[in-house]
Amino acid sequence: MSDVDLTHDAGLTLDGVSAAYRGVTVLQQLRLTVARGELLVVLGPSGAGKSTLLRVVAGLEPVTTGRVWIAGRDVTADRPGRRNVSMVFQSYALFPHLTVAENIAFGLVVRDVPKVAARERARTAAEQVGAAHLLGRRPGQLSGGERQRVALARALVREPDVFLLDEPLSNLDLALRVQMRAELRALHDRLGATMAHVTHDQTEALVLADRIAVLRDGRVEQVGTPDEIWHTPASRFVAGFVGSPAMNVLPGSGPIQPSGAPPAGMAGEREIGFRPEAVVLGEPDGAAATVDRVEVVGTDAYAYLTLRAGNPVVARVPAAHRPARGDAVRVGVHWADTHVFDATTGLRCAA
Amino acid sequence: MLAPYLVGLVGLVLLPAAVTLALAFTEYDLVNPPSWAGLANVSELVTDPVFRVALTNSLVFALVAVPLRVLLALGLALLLHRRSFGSRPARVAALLPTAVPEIAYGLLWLWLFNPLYGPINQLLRVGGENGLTMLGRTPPQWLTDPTDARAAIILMSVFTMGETFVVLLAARRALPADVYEVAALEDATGWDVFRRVTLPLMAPVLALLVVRDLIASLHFSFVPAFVVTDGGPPPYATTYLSLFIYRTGFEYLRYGYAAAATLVMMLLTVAAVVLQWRLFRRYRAFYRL
Amino acid sequence: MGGRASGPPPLSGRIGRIWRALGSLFVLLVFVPPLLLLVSGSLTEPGLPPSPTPQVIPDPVSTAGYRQALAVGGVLRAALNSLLVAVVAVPLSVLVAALAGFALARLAPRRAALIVVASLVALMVPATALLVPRFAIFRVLGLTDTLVPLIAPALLGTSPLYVLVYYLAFRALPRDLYDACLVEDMTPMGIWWRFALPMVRPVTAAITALTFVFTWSNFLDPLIYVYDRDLFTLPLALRSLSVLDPTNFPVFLAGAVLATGPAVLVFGLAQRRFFHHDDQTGRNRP
Amino acid sequence: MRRPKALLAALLATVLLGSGCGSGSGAAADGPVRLLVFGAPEELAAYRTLIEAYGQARPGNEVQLIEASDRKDLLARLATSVAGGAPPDLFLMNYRFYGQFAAKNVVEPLDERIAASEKVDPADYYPVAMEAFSWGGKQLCLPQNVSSLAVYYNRTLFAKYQVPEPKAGWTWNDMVGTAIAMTRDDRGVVVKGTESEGAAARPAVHGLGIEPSIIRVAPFTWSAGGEIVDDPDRPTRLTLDTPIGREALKNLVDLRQAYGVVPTDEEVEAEDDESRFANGRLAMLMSSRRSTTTFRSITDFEWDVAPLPVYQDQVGVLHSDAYCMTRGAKRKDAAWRFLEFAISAEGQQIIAATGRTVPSHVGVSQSPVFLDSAQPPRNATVFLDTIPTLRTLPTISTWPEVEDVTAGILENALYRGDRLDEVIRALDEQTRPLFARGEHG
Repeated sequence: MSDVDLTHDAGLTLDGVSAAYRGVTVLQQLRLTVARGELLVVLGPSGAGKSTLLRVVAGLEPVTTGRVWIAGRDVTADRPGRRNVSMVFQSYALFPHLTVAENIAFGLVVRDVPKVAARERARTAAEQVGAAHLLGRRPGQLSGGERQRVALARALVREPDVFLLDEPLSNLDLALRVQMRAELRALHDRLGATMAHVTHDQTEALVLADRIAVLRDGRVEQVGTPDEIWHTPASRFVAGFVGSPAMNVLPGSGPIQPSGAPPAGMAGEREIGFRPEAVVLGEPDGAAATVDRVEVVGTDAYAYLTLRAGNPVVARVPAAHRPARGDAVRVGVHWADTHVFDATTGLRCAA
Repeated sequence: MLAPYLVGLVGLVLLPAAVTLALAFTEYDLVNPPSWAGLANVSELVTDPVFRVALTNSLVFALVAVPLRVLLALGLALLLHRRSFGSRPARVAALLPTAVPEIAYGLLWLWLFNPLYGPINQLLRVGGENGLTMLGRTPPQWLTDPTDARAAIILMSVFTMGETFVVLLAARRALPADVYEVAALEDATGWDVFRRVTLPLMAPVLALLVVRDLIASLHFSFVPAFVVTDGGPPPYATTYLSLFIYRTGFEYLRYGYAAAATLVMMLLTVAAVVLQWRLFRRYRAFYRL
Repeated sequence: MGGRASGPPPLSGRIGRIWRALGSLFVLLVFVPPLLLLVSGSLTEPGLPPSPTPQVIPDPVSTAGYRQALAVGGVLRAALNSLLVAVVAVPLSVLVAALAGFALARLAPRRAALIVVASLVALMVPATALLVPRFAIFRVLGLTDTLVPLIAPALLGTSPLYVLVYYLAFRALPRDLYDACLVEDMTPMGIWWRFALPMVRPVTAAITALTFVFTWSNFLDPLIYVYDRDLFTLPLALRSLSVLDPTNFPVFLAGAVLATGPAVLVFGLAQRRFFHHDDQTGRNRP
Repeated sequence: MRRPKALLAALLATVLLGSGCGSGSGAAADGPVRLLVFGAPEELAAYRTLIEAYGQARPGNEVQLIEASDRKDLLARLATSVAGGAPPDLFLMNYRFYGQFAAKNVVEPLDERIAASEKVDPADYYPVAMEAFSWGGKQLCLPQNVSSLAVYYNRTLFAKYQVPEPKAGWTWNDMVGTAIAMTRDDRGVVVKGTESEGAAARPAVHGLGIEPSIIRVAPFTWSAGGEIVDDPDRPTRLTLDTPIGREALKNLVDLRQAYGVVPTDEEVEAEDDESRFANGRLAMLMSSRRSTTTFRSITDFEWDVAPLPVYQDQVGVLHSDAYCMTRGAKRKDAAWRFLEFAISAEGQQIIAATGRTVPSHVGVSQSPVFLDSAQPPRNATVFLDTIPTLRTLPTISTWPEVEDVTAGILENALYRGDRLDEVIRALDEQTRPLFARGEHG
């Protein structure tokens, strides 16, 4: 819906791209642009078409309509190798029969770069991702994080126009993921390269991205900076997908009446959404609710409530002041903290 | 990249085979031009007692030898897939007979089976008297008794299951370790593990190998019958379809008739393969593989 | 062997190991003696009245069988011809099979299925059905009485089965790896040579060994296509020894030993490779 | 994809180049004459000697020997090469088997060439052999030998056990008696080697070796005044169901079943009769002249030949091989020149020297080359004396099948003791369709 400003001279532009896999349309009239030097994170649930998007850019899947531009060139008809992109696969796709050094240099060697130069560049790339000590090993002898670094180095070594990263962090454990996330961001800043990074992890997207494109059923639901995505989700879907626990969404005429002045345009069927941290417990004119269960996460606690009308609501409270299971509480929220969506289209209303 | 193979496949197999199968409907003696005969050859085959014997022999051979070969290969693969004392030389040993050229293999067994002076019967006679075995029975008459001769041919073919063995060994080693760990946690017995884990997981490979062995069993029986038993003991104890076709076509110059037998043989093979494949599909549906 | 044991043994600990060792021993005892007897038989003095008792070590040990096999059967000349055929046919055959298997694996499923079915049909054709039409083809090409007809089966990878085995092996390779190659702008030929072929080395080893044995022991083809005694291959030489009397068994066993040696050697060398696969994606067939 | 295209191009080039050469060499009439023969290694050596001598006598004329290991391999080669349009120029074949090729017009008639030849005079050859190869009134092949069955016997062994040696005119019963007297155990005691006696009586020496086949039955049936087929020229069935045929069969079977003088099936499979004889453990062997080559290497004992025993008349059965020219031969004239040489006195002397044949050339057969007393058998005239009594088996195109079928039945009769009525019925039933399908010369 968001009208993207398409310039074909950007780092990467998808202009009305549709793609199908086994007869099922996976991407529908997709319009998206990634500025030069920008790190765009494509976020969406499984099956949204994220990987297909990357594969279309790489030329591994054909488009049915639309055009793909990379660094000002129309590459729609080019074969993968001519697009000057590199890709980090979710499985890393390292060649088990080659050493780390050979894996990194692979793209150079097959392009007939002289051996000595290739080796030198592979070493540099390995150093950039902190994998220089691994050069002599084979993929079978590496840990997950090490493989990931090698895959990155292989993508780096050729200095492509666009980096495509297909959920590269999803196979790592949490601590490692957090660390690699930071390193990846730092690497991007250092290189100033155009990157398209695919993930289903909203935290990863928020932390990493210059801009985020939220994908749903093969369409772009919203494109924006992490701030925009978080603070002004363009639809109920985006609002629900970004944030954990998810945003509470209740009928506009419903069981909770927010306090303060309602925004304009509350006519018609509306839904109001508010994040758990916006919920105020113990508001005297709030709606009556009972506490079903309480989860403590460090200093915070999440209280899972059921309103009298039967709607579930999650509230974030300080752990020290958390209610107990079975308590009767009153729940309130400020209009200022709410998002209003059209009940039928799910789109954000007004401001 | 496919071009050379397609040239070979069409030029050296499919086209020649089509020519031969077309000749099945002609009277052709290899010498004079073929003349159209319609189904005369096929209807003659139906009443030909020798063909019937050869057909039965081939079917019995396939029904006995194929399961034996595959089971032996499976047993060996399961026994030897893990490293243990002697497993390496044992693996090589199980492969060796497969490496022996067919004719040499035939000559070797011709001597091993020699009723009086062959090592097998000499071994069987150890401890016995007057040319009898220790149990006081006559040793098998490999080359003169019809049943023993058939057994001899099957025995010969069983020893050359190396190819099947290699594939099964590789398949067994490729099975994921975790399912065996689960089985161990459930305290499953060896038999249970085999029946409920190994067998279903290896079923696709086994099915493929059985199909292959079935197809090849017609070829396996040719050289032994040709070199070792010459189709005998009389009249036709080890005359298999392959030998029947060779003789009819090349020795008696009835190529059209032999081609008809080839046609029947191929149709039977196709039928067997299809049948087997359907059975396997039902099995697969059952296990949801 | 890689030491990657697949799960804990069903029979735990020492008892399991003992059983396995006994099993291995049994296998050795069953499979080795025929070949030992082949060797010991070949070293017996030919022409003597047969010994009524079993002899493992012949008395006297004699190499006369070998001398006669070389003299009477022309085994040496035949061995050279066989070697010539194998040296040309085996690499060519493996090349064709590997290329075709790879191309099949990259082909659209429907077209690949067509060729797979055609290959399966080809597998079912008995060798005897091909002799006469092939002879006619080779004659038209002027190739009878040369070694070319013996090399020709290499054009179809010796057996369509080997093409199918390669097909399955290549298909089992992870798709991401193919894609990674495409991103690097490699030609299909380059992908085959630099990536796919190295990944299926155990398959190549096994198929090379099998192709060698198949070519080496090919009997029907030379029987029909080769006239000139100078072009005889080993199986034909052995065939002419097989008409000797049973009591001349040392002569034909000597011929058999000479014919078997190279095949066993190739198999012995190759099996190290196809049993030794520790790379995780280099799984032998599916 | 550059390389596969190059590969394909190379392949096509090879194919085209190959076919170019092929059509070139196929049409050319030069190159060696190709002669297809089969035989044991010693026999093949004899043919190589012959070809060498030809090369020396006629420099520039080359002959290439195509060797098959046995008759069946030879048939397969001949059949495929004729079908493929590249037959050998000449092949050597027994008259019992050439019928299927003669009937199919594969063999080139030689009458005109014989008439025009200065070297070949039909009158020089034994008529019985020449007639065996005449088909439909035409001389198709020229015989190189006129062998026949004889009884080889171990003189040393006969002397040791003081049994009278076989001599001309002896009867079947004489032969059985002699065989019984010669069947001995390892202490030299006469034993009866029948199954009922138990394995304890396994003889060390057997009295007689004979192959259970129609060609061994035939001469005795004839000798008793019978026939083996209803019409020797146009046979439609075997006539072994006549009293004479039946008796001949029964007597053959009794050799094993009643007297145990011939080795058992098992023993024959373990060691064939020829080597049993050569190893000194068979007193007599009924075989053709070709065994002579093998037996000449015997050094341990003395041996000789005797004529076949008789029922009433002395009758022998012809064993003759001839050179045949294929109709599709590329070098007919050159082939004919070699053929002339091979069956001429000179050529036959070379083959006769190996001992393998009884020369079909009358002059050579009566010359010292054949009757040479330095080499056994001393009594070589036995083969010549038999010639006037020789009869031939029917030459119909399906005769090879008849021999194969009957061999199986007779083998079971001799070794397994099938009921004689069953045997005779099976022989008749199973050969009728073969005779019906056969073509006659």
